[in-house]
Amino acid sequence: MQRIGVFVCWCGSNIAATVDVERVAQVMKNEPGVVFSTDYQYMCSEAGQAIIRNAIAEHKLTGIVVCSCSPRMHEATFRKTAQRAGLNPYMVEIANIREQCSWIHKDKEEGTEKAIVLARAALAKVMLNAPLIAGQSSVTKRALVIGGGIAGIQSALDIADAGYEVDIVEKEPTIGGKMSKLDKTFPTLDCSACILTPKMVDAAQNEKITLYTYSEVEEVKGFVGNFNVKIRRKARYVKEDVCTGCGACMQKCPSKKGLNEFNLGLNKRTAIYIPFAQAIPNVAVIDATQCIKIKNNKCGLCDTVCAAKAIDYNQQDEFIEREYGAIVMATGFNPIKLDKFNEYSYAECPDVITSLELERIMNAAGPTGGKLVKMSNGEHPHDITFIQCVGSRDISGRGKCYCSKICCMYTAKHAMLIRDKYPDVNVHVFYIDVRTPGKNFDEFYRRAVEEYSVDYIKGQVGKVYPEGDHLVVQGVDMLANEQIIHKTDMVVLATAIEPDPTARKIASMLTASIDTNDFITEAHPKLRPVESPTAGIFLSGVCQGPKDIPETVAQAGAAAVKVLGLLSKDKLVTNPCVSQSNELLCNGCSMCQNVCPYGAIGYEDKLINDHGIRETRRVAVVNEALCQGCGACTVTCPSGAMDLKGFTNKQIMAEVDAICK
Amino acid sequence: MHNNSDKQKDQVFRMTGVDTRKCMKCGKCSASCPSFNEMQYRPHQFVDMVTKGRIEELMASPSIYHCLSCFACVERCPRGVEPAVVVEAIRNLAERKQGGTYFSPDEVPELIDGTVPQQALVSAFRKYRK
Amino acid sequence: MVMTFSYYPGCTLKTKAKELDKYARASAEALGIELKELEAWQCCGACYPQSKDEIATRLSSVRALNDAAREGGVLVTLCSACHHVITRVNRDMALKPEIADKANRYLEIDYHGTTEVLHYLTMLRDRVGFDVIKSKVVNPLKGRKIGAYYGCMLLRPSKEMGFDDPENPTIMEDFIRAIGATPVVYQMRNECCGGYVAMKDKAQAKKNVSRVLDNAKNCGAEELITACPLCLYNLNENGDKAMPVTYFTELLAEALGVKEA
Amino acid sequence: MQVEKQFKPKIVAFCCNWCSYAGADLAGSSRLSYPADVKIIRVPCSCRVNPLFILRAFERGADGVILCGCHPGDCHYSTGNYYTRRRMTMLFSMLDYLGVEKGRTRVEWVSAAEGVKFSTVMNNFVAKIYELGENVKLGDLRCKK
Repeated sequence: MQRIGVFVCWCGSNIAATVDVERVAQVMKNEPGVVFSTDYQYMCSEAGQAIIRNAIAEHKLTGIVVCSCSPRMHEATFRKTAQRAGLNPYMVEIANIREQCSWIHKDKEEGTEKAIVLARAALAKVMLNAPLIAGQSSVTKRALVIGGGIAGIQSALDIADAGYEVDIVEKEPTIGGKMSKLDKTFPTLDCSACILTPKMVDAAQNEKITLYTYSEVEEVKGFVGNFNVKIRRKARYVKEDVCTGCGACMQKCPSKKGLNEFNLGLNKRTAIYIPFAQAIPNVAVIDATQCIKIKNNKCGLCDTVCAAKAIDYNQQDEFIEREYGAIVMATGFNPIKLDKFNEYSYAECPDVITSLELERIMNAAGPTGGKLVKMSNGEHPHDITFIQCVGSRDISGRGKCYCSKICCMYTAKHAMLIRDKYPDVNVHVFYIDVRTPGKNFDEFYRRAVEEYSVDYIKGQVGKVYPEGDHLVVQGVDMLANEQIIHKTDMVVLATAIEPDPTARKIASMLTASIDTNDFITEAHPKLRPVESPTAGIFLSGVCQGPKDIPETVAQAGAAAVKVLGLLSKDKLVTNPCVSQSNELLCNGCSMCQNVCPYGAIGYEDKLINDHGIRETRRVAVVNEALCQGCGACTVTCPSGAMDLKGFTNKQIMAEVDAICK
Repeated sequence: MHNNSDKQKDQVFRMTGVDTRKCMKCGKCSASCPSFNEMQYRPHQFVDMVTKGRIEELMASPSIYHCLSCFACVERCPRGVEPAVVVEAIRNLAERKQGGTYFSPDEVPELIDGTVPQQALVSAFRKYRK
Repeated sequence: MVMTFSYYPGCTLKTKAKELDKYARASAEALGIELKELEAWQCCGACYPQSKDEIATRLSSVRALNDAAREGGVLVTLCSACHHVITRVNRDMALKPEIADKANRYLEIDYHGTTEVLHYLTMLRDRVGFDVIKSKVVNPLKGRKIGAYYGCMLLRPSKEMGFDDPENPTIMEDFIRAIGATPVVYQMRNECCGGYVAMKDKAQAKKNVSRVLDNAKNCGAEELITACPLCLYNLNENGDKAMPVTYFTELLAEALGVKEA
Repeated sequence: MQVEKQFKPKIVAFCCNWCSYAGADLAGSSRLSYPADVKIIRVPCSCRVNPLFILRAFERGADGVILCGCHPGDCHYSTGNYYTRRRMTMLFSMLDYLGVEKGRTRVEWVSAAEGVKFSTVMNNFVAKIYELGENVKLGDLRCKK
């Protein structure tokens, strides 16, 4: 006979304001099976936990129900409490009377009644709980970082610094990501390359770090501590370990029509190329769509000039498979495509550019050698107009519903840099709101206005169109309540950012949750911001949500710490809530095996004693190390032999009954 | 009075299905409007005044007859607020009131110049009277 | 093979815009299309009633759509205003039950937006193909620099009209290319000419018209084409008359050699 | 005199632990209300929900059952919600045949980030149940008071 204790938490006024906690405790006291019931202000506090521990000892409780916040919040806490008092941790059930009751209802009577029903359902379940013993699994002491931008580099460096092996997979031919394309960084205006390239070199030289550039994650199997990852190393047509990065091939290559990705297509590059001077690894790559040798089997000049004999036109994609204990997602972002925003004439007018393109134009290593010129004719502009929120905060279906966060600051940066370097250029900024939360951020924006006389106009732009050799901006000044028809030379669009398209693909391989905007969901928005709800997956940088460089670096470090916490363990406790086959009922039909996503079910011929009849039968056997406890097999099983520990058929039925009573 | 303005707000919402509170006051509607300078209340003000229940003022304003229903604001609004639809609803409210006719058949003979297409007359009648 | 579509000319095409209609029919015939004029169609009302509680003003469009549904299910329109009104009412009938129920009950029919509404231009593009038109041109309009004037009603709201890119449309330019002329792209081609106020507020109409015409001229257009009788009237009446404006069907007939037929 | 009791529906919501239960939590922490008639049962995955649980709910007097899982393609266990979708399509049409109207059963995909959607779905579902009234089919009379 079970002896159950019920503990009702007030959560200060969070629960107590809309649920009569004392009444819940009173009602539960009279439920069959309950031998102790109480309420307390903060059950998760040390004092609250002491109440639980004492009650377990004093009343010889065999199970407990805690009526409190979501089990996603404190189930682990109360399981530990029970364990400390000598109770099996799986004899704990949580009735969620905060998130799913007190916070959504206003009427106290209604809230109290619902809380009682939820408590009864939890009680019905715990009455059928059985003690479970968690297994153990090993931990591969190696981490994988997906994405080699500043987020990935920082996470990898921090993990390697602590002495663990870490691999970076980067889909581009070089690491460095978006930050390597930036000219200066806000709010200090230090040069982006000057602070990033040393980190890139560190990553390359660190003996604990292996770089897989021009590579993509192809397949992920396994689970926390034991991921098995297949990586595709795309053919570079250049032997990475032989190439010296001398660049002779680039000088001779006659195919010069490829768009220079590093400069966002603002200029051309050769078919064989090194993305930029500080690329890591400093190794050439051949664009097979442009290479004359690969396309037509003519040319072959690069092979002739390569002293190191690094060219290999027949190189094929290679696959490697590795084991990892933890995976960091650092897949980053891209500016959105502007094909739905033709009112800005971005596609037709070369002088309408995105902010990221302006970074390249301002950069000394960029397509114009750092000279600010109109891309249409190479002339010096006299008037530049910035338009903020292009595609951000847009729920019309054309853009993104969220604020891209970084645009206000980089626009202020651009405006300031231009006014500083070219005082003859007038700069106007159309804004909806200027959002500058961050250390020294608002001061920075005010400097743009007060020191550099940047003209900030509250309002949006309806249309941009060419007229003669300049552009016309038709906008509104909402403070003056005037429509503005403004002639300008260049228009810069602060384009919304979105997660890299690979994020969704990789997230589904990792079974990490992803939100409707394709940002990876964190385990808890405040308390577990760098972890995915899927164990062993950690989040770094913009893949989790828009953020600037300092925030990205901070999050990358935090993700690394979480990885280290995992890798430093020798054994991981596994989830004991796994499937179990009743050999007496199993008829060996294999249906469960077919639906199992983890290949956790096998078959054995076993000698079965079925009510005195002894015979050898083919029965299902669950590999508890592989089973993740989804329960697909339990529903598929035609004979009802499969059940899921911790969520058994009887337990769930008992909950249903309690709710419908 | 307050009650009446709430009623009118509800009425506008029923006619348009537009939740004007979605507006984030970016001004893109007014930036796009070809009739901006002809209007006493500009498209963004229409949206704001509907949210505040100042519908009588809008109904009394000649601005309601200056909207060209060209849908530039509807097309470009990042919040799906559809200012042109709001303007038309207010014009409808004004026209449905007794004496709210803006265009009467008496005016027609004077305006016909031999080239006026039927369409112009039909649309003027549709737009400006009930 | 002859394609047959139901055809809705609209009020103005029977009177002031006879050319738009006449040349459209002649060209269609030359392209192997039979346009079957709906029997007993009524004027669409020329403006789409945006308020959801306006039912009566939608009924004539619903009638036409319902008739077309019974005769092959495709309705070709020509006038921009008709196309705008009929397309949007059709969507209302498919997607807004509160409107569809009332309209159906009033007309004692059961119509739910199943008719496909094609503009003459989309018919040329999607059903005939501009390359086919090009091959049938006997009198290419070589050397003529033509600006397309889309106006507002064909394009917007793009989510409902689904006609072309609302900010950078190309269908008329492709059409101009198909008949052998040179399209002139100018940015004001999708801005409103102010047709609705052409009667009551000449000053505003004139301002809008000159904005369009100036921009077209500056970009090198020597003539304009349009699909809208109201735009044509307004551009001519309230413009400086220096820029010839014609219906696109007239040029099509000319290129196909059926203008004089 | 006996006062006629106001209809208070009993509604069981099965929510998968990874998406929909978290979505329900988010609805809670965002204070997005929905009727108290909805009671949530947590399951690891929507594919854990045996059709028998739903039959049991109706047998015991439930007026509506809703099943929430991760969006197709986003299942924490890769494919669980696909099984759910297929199983429930079959079950719901059978229930409809037995007289339990289609409106009383529903499958919805709610991600962990969709607190708003969770609340909207629940409000709509409960409104539908109020419209349909008390469920009289499949109920086990022995279970009624």
